[in-house]
Amino acid sequence: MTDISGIGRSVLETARDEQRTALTEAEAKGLLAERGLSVPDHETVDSPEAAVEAAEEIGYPVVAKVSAPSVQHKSEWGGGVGVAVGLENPESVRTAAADIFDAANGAGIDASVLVEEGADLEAGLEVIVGGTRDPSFGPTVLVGLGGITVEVLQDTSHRIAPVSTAEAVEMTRELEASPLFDGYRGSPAVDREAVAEAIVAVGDVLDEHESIREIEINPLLAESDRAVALDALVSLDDD
Amino acid sequence: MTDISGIGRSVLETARDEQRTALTEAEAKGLLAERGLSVPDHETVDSPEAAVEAAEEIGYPVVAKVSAPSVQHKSEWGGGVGVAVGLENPESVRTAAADIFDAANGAGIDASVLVEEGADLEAGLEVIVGGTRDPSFGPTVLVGLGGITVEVLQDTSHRIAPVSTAEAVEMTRELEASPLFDGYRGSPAVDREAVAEAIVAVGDVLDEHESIREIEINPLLAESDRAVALDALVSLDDD
Amino acid sequence: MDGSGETARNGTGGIDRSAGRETIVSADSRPVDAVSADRESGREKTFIVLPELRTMSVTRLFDPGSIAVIGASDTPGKIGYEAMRNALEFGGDVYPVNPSGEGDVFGREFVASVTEIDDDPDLALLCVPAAAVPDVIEECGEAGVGGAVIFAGGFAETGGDGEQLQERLIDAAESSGVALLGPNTSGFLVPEKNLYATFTTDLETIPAGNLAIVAQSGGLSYSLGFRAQNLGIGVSAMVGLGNRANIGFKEAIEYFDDDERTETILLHVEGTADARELLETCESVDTPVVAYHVGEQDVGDFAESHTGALTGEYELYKAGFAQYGVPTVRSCAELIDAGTALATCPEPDGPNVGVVTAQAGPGIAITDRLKANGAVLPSLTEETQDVVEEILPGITFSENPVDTGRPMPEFGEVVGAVARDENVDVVLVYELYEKGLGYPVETLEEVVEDVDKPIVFASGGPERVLDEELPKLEELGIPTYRTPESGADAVAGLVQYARRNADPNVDDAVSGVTADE
Amino acid sequence: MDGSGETARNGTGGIDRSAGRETIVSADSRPVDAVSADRESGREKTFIVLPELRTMSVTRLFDPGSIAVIGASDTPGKIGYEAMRNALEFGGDVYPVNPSGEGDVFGREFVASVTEIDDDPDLALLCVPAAAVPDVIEECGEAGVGGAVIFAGGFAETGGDGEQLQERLIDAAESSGVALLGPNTSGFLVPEKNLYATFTTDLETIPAGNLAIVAQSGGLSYSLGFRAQNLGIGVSAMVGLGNRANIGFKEAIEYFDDDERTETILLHVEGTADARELLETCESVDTPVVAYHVGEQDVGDFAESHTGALTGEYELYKAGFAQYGVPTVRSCAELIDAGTALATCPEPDGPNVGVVTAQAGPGIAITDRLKANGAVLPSLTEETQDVVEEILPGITFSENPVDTGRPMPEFGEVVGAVARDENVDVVLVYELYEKGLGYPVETLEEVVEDVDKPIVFASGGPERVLDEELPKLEELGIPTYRTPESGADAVAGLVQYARRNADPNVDDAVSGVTADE
Repeated sequence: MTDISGIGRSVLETARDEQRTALTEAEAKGLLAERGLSVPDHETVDSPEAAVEAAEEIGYPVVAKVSAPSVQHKSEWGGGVGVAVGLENPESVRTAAADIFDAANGAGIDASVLVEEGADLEAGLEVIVGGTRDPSFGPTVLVGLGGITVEVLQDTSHRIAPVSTAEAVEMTRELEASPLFDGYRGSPAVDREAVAEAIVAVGDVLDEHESIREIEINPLLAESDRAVALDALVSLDDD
Repeated sequence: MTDISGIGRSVLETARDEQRTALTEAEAKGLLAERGLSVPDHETVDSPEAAVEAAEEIGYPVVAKVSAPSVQHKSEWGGGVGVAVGLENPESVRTAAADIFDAANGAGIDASVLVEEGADLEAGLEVIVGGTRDPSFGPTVLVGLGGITVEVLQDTSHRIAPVSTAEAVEMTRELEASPLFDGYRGSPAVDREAVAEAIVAVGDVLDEHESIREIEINPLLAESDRAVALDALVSLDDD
Repeated sequence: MDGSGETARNGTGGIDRSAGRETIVSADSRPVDAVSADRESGREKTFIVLPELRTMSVTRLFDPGSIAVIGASDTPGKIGYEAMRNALEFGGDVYPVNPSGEGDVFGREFVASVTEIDDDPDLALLCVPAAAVPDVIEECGEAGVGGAVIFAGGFAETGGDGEQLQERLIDAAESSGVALLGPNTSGFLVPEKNLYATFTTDLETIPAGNLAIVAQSGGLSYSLGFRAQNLGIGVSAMVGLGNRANIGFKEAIEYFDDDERTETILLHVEGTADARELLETCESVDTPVVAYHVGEQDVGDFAESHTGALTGEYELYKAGFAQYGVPTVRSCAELIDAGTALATCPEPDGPNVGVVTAQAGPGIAITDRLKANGAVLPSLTEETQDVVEEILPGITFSENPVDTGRPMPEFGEVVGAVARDENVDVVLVYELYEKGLGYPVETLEEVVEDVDKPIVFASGGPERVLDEELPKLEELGIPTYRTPESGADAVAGLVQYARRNADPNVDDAVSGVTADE
Repeated sequence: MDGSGETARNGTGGIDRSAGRETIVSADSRPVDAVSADRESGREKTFIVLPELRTMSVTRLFDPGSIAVIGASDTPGKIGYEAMRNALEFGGDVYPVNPSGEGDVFGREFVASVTEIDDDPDLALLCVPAAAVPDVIEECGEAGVGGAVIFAGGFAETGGDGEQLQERLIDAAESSGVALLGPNTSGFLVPEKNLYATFTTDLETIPAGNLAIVAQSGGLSYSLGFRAQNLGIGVSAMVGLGNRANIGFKEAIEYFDDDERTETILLHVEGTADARELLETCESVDTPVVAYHVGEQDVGDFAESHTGALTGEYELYKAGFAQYGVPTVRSCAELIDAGTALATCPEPDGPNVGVVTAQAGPGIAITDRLKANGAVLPSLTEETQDVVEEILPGITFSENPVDTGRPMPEFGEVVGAVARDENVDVVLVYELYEKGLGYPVETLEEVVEDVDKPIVFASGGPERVLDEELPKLEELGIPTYRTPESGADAVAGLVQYARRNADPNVDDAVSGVTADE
């Protein structure tokens, strides 16, 4: 039920025509899903009722997030109503969606709600995969683990893009935290190659679309047999 | 309500007389509490009823742990009944204690139950403070953060003991993860000096008692105004 | 040099910068616009001159038949005097150019303008103030000059007016088809041709050899050149690129890749707006390149005022060089050490090092350092162990490293056994010099004829003895080093080269950024 | 040497080991027992000889008036011949001892036994097989020998029987009061006295100086000694400790602390069972100590077979040296470089480095490396900036580093201004040599008279010129270096020393393990 129709080049053209500096999360995920990345089932809706319908189709629990080109830091937006996780039933979906629409009205912006399959973070390893267009090196990619290993310990691995899958696997092995991919304290090993494929995809997309300035998948949830992009941000050149 | 009476040298003598290779957790915490470390309120009891009484005195929630010189890996012991956390009422305390006594009987060992004030791990930063008697360097101390930063990323700082408080503070600053002590993502800063005092105490105890081979406080919960030794292990020379 | 991207390097001045040092993806915008815009405009401009003509200009610059010294002077100490004096070492024609020059200098008659020379000088050395440079370059174009070295500073590296002046200079060079080295450079030299296109002194002491030094900084090119000289190592050329208004890393590397005297290119990089082009060039050439990238720490404003370049992004340079097959080092000394090994030895097949030492302590230091640099010390085959034990019954340590305990007549045979071991890709030997025993030159001569693997020899002894004895090994194609660790660093360069250029279809072909650092 | 703990080093043989490399506290038991037990028994044994007598024995060993060469031989190439030849360089009496020796060797008559010498030889060089050593030591005791150097290997480093033999040796030394250097050592030398208590050759080339090399490995002591020689740097002594059956790090460091020729002690450590004693000794002596600890990587069995020592625990050595005030380096070259700076310069007051460079590129490389090594580059006072700007109007970079852009007559004055700056504790200068300008020797002579701070000078130029010109700076107490990075490494040693020995009551007095590495 991923709405991946009509994306890719046209999504970028649309965004440029609208002078936007970023894709919406659904657009960003669509762009990555086109490259074979797993993304949670999701639907973008325009009313609390449609949100409930979408949730029923997707199956509980779901997540509801504000969807608007102008909102990039969803969880901080609207006094914290921008992202609601672990919604287990129709009422909670309806309330969460209504809160988002109310906050959007209050802020005077035109927003939709993204209803998305809930994920069990405990079932995997949170990874950050990113890519940025460096003024000197051109497209580059990075990988790191979510949380403090990236943000405080700066345990990241970098490459000039595009990269091969073998090279992307090697990137994950360069991380100090690499042993975590092989299972830690009894947690199962995660699919290192699926993480590598995500790195490859980010590098390829950056390489092919000069209008994209930056891509960040954070988190990419690495599970035992796949890696799912739970959130994705695609920033565009603002010229 | 910490049972710190009659410990120190005599506790070590007793353990040696009994040809034990480690102190019990209560003995270990007593040894550290004597040096000014904060430890949770605790009591060692010999029946489920006494456990409930102790819990009532300490106040809920409490933790119940097996206490026996022969059991060092408490959480793995007895099929997982060795440690019960978050006990909120008399019934759960009674059940947890009874399970421990049953398992001890089944294993044919003489065990007590340590009932201890529950701690809110979210309220602080889990730190590991340790000390070991190196054959070449003599007493040494180390500090690291709990979890993967120590175990996978091996982010530790070492010193030859004894150390001053200033030196112990410097040890915490040498950690790559040091910024976490100053607060991370909105969590409050923790008491770096209290962590340092714990390092000093571990070094001093090792330095003064030649019969101690190793000390580990894991975790030491660093909070905004103190650091509490939630678990402590003191291993003895086995000669 | 192809026609694209060249003015991008410093096209509108001061755009030779890199972004900040974030190590995680941030949402902050980065200063990409100016560079992109410039790159575009640069592409258009360079359309004027065809690539083959540009390549020819670069060749005329680095391999001239005649030199014009513009701003030549008969006053000792002036750049125009020193450059004239240096140029005259060269066998070809040298023309002093100065409109106010009277009579002659060093016996050559002054010419008033480069356009009045009865020749198309291949190379012009511009000893004129910055402000005059663009006009002089136009005159050079009229005069049919191939390339010009611009010593003057005061261009993009100073910002403001200097950036505009550099723009004017680039326009002048583009329209006149003159290749530029600099501005803000100390020039270049080619010892084998006695070609000293520079104003500094004592350069004739630097011997001819097979290392080409290509440095972003002219000053650092001299640090490297004299370090080589101090070690008795020669260079095929030594170039300071300066502001890279026109000839940049790509053009210089490609030129020296084609240079038959050059066996290895030593690269010094502070930062460039065309880092990807640099990496791709390093990968595309056949000649091994070793890189010294300065900029682990944030050196900030100091670098900015140097050659119009902010020091680049350390993480990307480190990852990029590994990815594109370039061994990296962390000092001038290591650059010469690793470069000499790459230039001298057969290409290594892999990262497996066999260590043979006559003294345990240095052997331990070598082993420690090799492992820290990602080398693998494989087990030796039983065959090798048998040979070693035959030579050294009851040896203290007959695995890898092989420790003979002391210099001995059979030392060379032990080295040979390890060199012939199929598990070993590179051999590193340490032996203190022992009078009366000498080095195992004859045995090793057989070994190098027999085995196509790098053999590196580190030793210690009195300077005069080493100066006399080590060249005997060097003549066999065995590079020599004078501390345990410098030998290990040289081998680390070989190991990096092997790893980073391994056939991707072979199992252990990893780029090895982590393992190598 | 005090009476405690000495046999603990290798008392029962083979106990000179360190535990594994766990970096977190584990519940595993560690091999502490043998060492502890041994330490105890060692303490009892050493009761036999009073501390002051032991100190005297060590002094007689390192500063002898007479030497007995036991196992002296007239066959060139034999250790007993080479040791005899070396010993004869020395001005005192030398006695060849050999029961089967007939006639004389080098004009000295053979003596059948050390006990038959009409003298109490201060030093005996034992050129006899391992098995004979304990008995010979007993004879030395009878003969009143002060100390003995034991060249033979085959003791604790080989395990098994060798360990027992070393036990017997220690017992013999204890009961006879003879101080031992070794076994398994190449000995020692004191160039100023022409004292070469060793069997190796070419040692007379190593000049006298003020660095004492104290190396765990005899082989590495030669690597260091010849490295110094190659740089024209002299040593006060060079010692290989070998198995340290008796004289260990403590005794050697304390001896050279009292040695008036020694200004800095260069330490090489692979691993010792008495690491704490080593650290405490380093802290207690007045003479600066710089340490090169080998063992970052696991070199495993190879080290075990060397001197009975497993390579120690890297983390603890690193932290321990920092904690006890000892700067650390990572190579032989760095050990000499940092040691020379410490031995030559006034003691630095802090980690603040003022950099003055005549060329930007090397200045950037220096700055990068200094920062990576924990140096602070403070802002200069306005007063200094005014002075600099007066000398260099429109200078490209007038902050710290100060870049003059080129060598110039006023260069020394710029250095002086920075040296006088109250924010600066250490000055590092880089200037390529320029003929006709030379180094600013006269100006710097005034500066060093005026300012009690370390000034370190790095340069580049032709070897012959540097050999001639740099000593003029060295005579002023300014150590000189020949690459940008080696100058920076030397200053890093000074910065580490300042930081690690800072007054703990001063604000920025941190031990700086992280910042320094």
